[in-house]
Amino acid sequence: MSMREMTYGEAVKEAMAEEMRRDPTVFLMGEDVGKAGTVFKVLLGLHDEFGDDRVIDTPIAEAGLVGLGVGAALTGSRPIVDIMFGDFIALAMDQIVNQAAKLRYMSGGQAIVPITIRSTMGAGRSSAAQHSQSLHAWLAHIPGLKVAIPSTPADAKGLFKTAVRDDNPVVIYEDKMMYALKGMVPTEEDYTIPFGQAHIKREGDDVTLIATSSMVHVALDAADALAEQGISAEVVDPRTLVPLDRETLIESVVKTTRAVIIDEGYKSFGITGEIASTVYNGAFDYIDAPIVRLGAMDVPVPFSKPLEDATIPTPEDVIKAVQDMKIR
Amino acid sequence: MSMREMTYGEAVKEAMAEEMRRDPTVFLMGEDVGKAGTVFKVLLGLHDEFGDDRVIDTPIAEAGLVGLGVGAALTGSRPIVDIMFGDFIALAMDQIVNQAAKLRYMSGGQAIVPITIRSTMGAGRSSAAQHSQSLHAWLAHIPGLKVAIPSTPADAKGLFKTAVRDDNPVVIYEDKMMYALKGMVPTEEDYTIPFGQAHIKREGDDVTLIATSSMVHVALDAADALAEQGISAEVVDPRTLVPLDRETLIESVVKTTRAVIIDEGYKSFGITGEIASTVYNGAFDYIDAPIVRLGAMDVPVPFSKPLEDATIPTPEDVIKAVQDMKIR
Amino acid sequence: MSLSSEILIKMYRAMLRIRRFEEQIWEVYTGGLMHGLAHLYIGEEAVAVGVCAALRDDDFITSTHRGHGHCVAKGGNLEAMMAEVMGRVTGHCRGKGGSMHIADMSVGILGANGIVGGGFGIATGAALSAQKRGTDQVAVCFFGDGASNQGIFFEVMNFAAIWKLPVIYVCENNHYGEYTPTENVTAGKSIADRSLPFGIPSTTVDGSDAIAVYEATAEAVERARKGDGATLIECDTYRYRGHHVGDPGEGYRSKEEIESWMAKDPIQLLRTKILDDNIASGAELDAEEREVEKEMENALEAAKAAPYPDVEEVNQHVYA
Amino acid sequence: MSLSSEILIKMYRAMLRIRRFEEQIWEVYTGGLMHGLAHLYIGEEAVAVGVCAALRDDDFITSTHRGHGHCVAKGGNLEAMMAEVMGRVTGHCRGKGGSMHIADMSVGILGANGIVGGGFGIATGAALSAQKRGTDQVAVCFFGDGASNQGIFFEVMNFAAIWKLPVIYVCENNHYGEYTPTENVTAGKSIADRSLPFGIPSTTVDGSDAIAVYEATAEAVERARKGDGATLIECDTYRYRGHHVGDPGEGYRSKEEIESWMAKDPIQLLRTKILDDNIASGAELDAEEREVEKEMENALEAAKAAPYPDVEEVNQHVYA
Ligand SMILES: Cc1ncc(C[n+]2csc(CCOP(=O)(O)OP(=O)(O)O)c2C)c(N)n1
Ligand SMILES: Cc1ncc(C[n+]2csc(CCOP(=O)(O)OP(=O)(O)O)c2C)c(N)n1
Ligand SMILES: [Mg+2]
Ligand SMILES: [Mg+2]
Repeated sequence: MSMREMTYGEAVKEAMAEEMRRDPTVFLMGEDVGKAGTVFKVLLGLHDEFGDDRVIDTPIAEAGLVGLGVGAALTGSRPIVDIMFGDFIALAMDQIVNQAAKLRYMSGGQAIVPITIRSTMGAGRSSAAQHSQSLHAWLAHIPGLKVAIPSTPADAKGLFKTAVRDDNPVVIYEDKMMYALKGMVPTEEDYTIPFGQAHIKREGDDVTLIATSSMVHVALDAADALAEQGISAEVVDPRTLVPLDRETLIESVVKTTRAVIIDEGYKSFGITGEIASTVYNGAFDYIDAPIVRLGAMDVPVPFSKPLEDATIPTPEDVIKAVQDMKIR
Repeated sequence: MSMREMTYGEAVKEAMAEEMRRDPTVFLMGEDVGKAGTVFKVLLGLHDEFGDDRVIDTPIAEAGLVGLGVGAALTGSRPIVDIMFGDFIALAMDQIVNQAAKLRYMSGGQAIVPITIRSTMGAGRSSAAQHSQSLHAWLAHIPGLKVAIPSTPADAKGLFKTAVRDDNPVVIYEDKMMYALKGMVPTEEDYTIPFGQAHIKREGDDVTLIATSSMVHVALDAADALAEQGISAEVVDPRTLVPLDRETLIESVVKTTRAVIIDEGYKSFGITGEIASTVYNGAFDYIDAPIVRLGAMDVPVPFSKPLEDATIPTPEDVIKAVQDMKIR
Repeated sequence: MSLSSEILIKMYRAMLRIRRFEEQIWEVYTGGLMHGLAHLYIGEEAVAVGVCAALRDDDFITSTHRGHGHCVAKGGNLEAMMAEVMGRVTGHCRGKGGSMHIADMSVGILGANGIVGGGFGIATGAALSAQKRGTDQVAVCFFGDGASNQGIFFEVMNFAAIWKLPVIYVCENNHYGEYTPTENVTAGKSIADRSLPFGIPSTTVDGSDAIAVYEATAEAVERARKGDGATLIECDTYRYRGHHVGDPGEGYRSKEEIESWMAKDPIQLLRTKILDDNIASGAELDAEEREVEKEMENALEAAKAAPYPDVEEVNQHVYA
Repeated sequence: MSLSSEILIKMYRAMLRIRRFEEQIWEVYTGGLMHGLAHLYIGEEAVAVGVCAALRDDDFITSTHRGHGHCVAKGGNLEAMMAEVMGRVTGHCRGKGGSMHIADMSVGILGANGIVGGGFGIATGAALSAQKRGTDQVAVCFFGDGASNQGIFFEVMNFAAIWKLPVIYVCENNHYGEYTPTENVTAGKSIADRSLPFGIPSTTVDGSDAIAVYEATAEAVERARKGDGATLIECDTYRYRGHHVGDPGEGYRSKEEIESWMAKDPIQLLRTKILDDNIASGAELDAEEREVEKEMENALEAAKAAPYPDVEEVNQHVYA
């Protein structure tokens, strides 16, 4: 497989460009996605190639924006809709949940709704409570939607391409802290990653660290440090929440007998509860220590840097959780 | 304590009327809450007593409606906002999550936002996919909100009164299938139920059934049947999801060593995962069998009755789950 | 615009089909043959029929919770509709949608909708898709006076205006949203005015007059197909029955008001017009009526005989 | 309306305070003293100041992501503001909100808002609360041209109209939403038109002219206090700087355009007026300027010296 180093942001852009070249019914719309290339600047150049007709600046009206995407998807187009900050999905929940997710089922299978909604997640930029949330748990809860949450440039590209080709509504979350992250990415045009396949980012025997999005890197950093202490940690990234590859998560814990789950959504009633109870049940006879769940602290994300930093799981938190398991 | 038999619907209305009499800053607004007394007719009579100024019919505009409630709550009023079907909360998520829940924190404690949002949940009325959802997991995930989910007339009254008196935004879910359910309700004016206190609806020794809202009655029915088979089931109702009385849930399972969790939200990424993993961790050394989670099937709620019925947990499902634990 | 007699007869027949279908629903409901809710369109038939008569088969419509009329008018099948309302597997949506979600995508019916205002985004997006795919299809969004207070209505009008989308917003102002009179909750002199700030032209028509509705729509369709963008049409109309089949529709509406509307019944109006203009005889129209009656009977029998969907399909069609 | 010299001087001083505060933010940002974003108001001062000069202390405002100007104009404290922007515990919000959420409830500032259009519901609800509590308080909602495309804007205007709420919607049309020119995404001839379908009167004023803004607001305030309901005021204005402190503000805006706006600088305009009308001398105005400069220096020093909040308070103020 031929590979090229690129950033997470570049990988997303390349996925989008390739899919738009391949399929003329694909177009992108969102606030400032055109010449500006989004506020994160990650799509700079896309508008140059595809022009106003396919890379479309929109009014600030998230509900209408997604609504138009749903209608377009229902009638022969494959829109990509950009919601700048994941927090703003709150404005479009009705369109996503009551319309996009249900139209196929309610119509008894007549409809397909191939819309891709891309948005961002993650704190760490001192953007305060309305620009820092990771609300993927909401959408993972809704049947009819698929939810992808890539952690590396290669995954971002492969999952994004799969999302665009999928006949179902897909929400894909990019952590805005990772746009500059570099990695090797397959260059062939049909590089896609099937949904529902967790990926083992690092193999290990003593404990499983199940992590999503940028928390995968927190887990990998922790695994490095733990290795120095003689503890071998396996890092598993579900990559998609819906469908969720429950088997791989369970198998890993059956092997290691211990797990820490790390996600940047609010801890309570977030995805770590689902994953923990899935693993508990699937590996019931093997679990040696209480599963630790790490998530964003249950507070609105504070602006002030020292406070904000305290709300996000760190490698140290992971290391401590593992040490408390008294493996050796 | 003097008691009176009344329906769940009457209990809600009485709570509201008492609080409006007690505090002139309380008012109610929503679609068709006035003369019509809501589409469920549960508030008939309230408008007669309090008139147009305090029981207010509104336009169909859920985002604006909640938004006005938030602004009013921030400036000296204590609004109750009625969102007819819980599914429609999707239209007001930004107001609830990005505004109501965060204003106190973002202002460093300057603000209070004493708004009560009442809405409905529950399938079973052949109302199809957009009028049957139980989406309480979304709001339980958001710090800054409190979430109550009463299962009996007495709880409905006591929790509703607490909600109105609470200085924080509270979302309270009424299962529309329970409005006609009867029960004894304390009549004294200051009957309130503190948030964060689970209630043991039935004591038992062999297995804990943790259930919410109408599923409490499913659990109680199952407990009756299990009793005949010589299995003693304890039924515990958390009553509020935020704050969640984790201790009581854990204690019960420490005692019984087994648990089934029953909730009408979609099963995946719903509240049962949070509760299960909480109980697993809290009762780690005591659990004798995998915890069973029962929720609404992960499909948009179908219209056709036989299909719809298949999506909601039943007493038989609970009984089967317990039998599979091979207690005797 | 002078309408061909063919179209007039077609419209008459369509209105009858709606009326009979809905009367039948009332009976099916009170007879315990259906579950859930159904919102009746009786009295408003001229709107759906006038609009859809001006559309092509490949044009799109989005409908509302009060959707049977739109579905019939755009070419839905009575048998599949009745079966759907009764939750049978032979329904348009295999019984999974029911009255509030009736859809027949094969004739451009993108679905009734349980969310008030749920069609705004979909219809406008369908228009965007038509534009992007380079067809000259048009999308019509039916919505109520109540829905006109939902913010997304204004959002989509803004989109439609800046991109000149081929979409037509048809407001069915029946003067109530559930039990609340429109004027209590709806500011301004008319709903038609609401598109003006966006530079979208609008018009108000007598929603009991199918021909007037047809003509206003035909003009809007022409604009849309030419690439001149959206139009808003407000139709003045009335539902004879309650908000849904369980609501008697009285108490909050005076007898006089109801009767004054029934006095200008849309079906009678068109019948009179057809007779006055000698387009068809009374006998011919009565024959139409009998045919519709027969069609309805067959549809009902077939629906009653049809099975419920297998419980095994409960988790099919969640994903493609 | 002839304005007292006291008010004119007060407005001049307020504009200077905003300008200096924001220039200081630029330096604080580029000097690495603050984290996150800040959206600068430089060039738009006459709007916040003209509006707030017509309000009482107990009136309410809601602000936007570009909120420093509103906060200063309504009575926010420069030291507490600067500390807030720098995330210090002495900030108005103990550092928990930052630039995008600055609020001082003690003087009716209900908060800047990170959601475009986030103030619509809050301001209209504050007006509802004033009406219900029987006070004659008024609420002002500042919002941008971009925000005027959010559906909730129309929803709340409908509420305000049917209930005659004492609310004033002040649109700061600075001709861009981030990097997108307003006319690309905003249909119609003017944003001011958007209230007309609801029967809410509107007016457009030169947003560089503090006196014009004041006068339009004073009229709207009078209407509101009398119980005659809402008003929409569209202010034509411009931000000199980029969308936020990290954006140079060029590329998507021409040099000529920027310069043409700077040529009619709101502070200079008011200064000229004050001098021309002999309300104060140049020396007196210069003295004002020096005082503001001093105030600003003190505020900055105090903010720099202030500590960050204790990590222990991270989970305080989630609930009351
Ligand atoms: C978002 C949303 N809010 C509220 C409702 C409940 N509801 C169903 S129909 C209706 C009235 C709709 O009025 P209108 O748009 O005038 O249509 P009509 O019923 O008069 O045809 C309401 C409030 C809903 N289905 N969806
Ligand atoms: C709901 C929402 N959508 C998008 C954004 C991102 N955003 C921040 S400011 C802005 C532009 C706002 O334009 P305008 O209302 O004209 O205000 P201005 O910045 O020009 O003062 C956008 C799109 C946001 N903060 N909130
Ligand atoms: Mg109506
Ligand atoms: Mg602007």
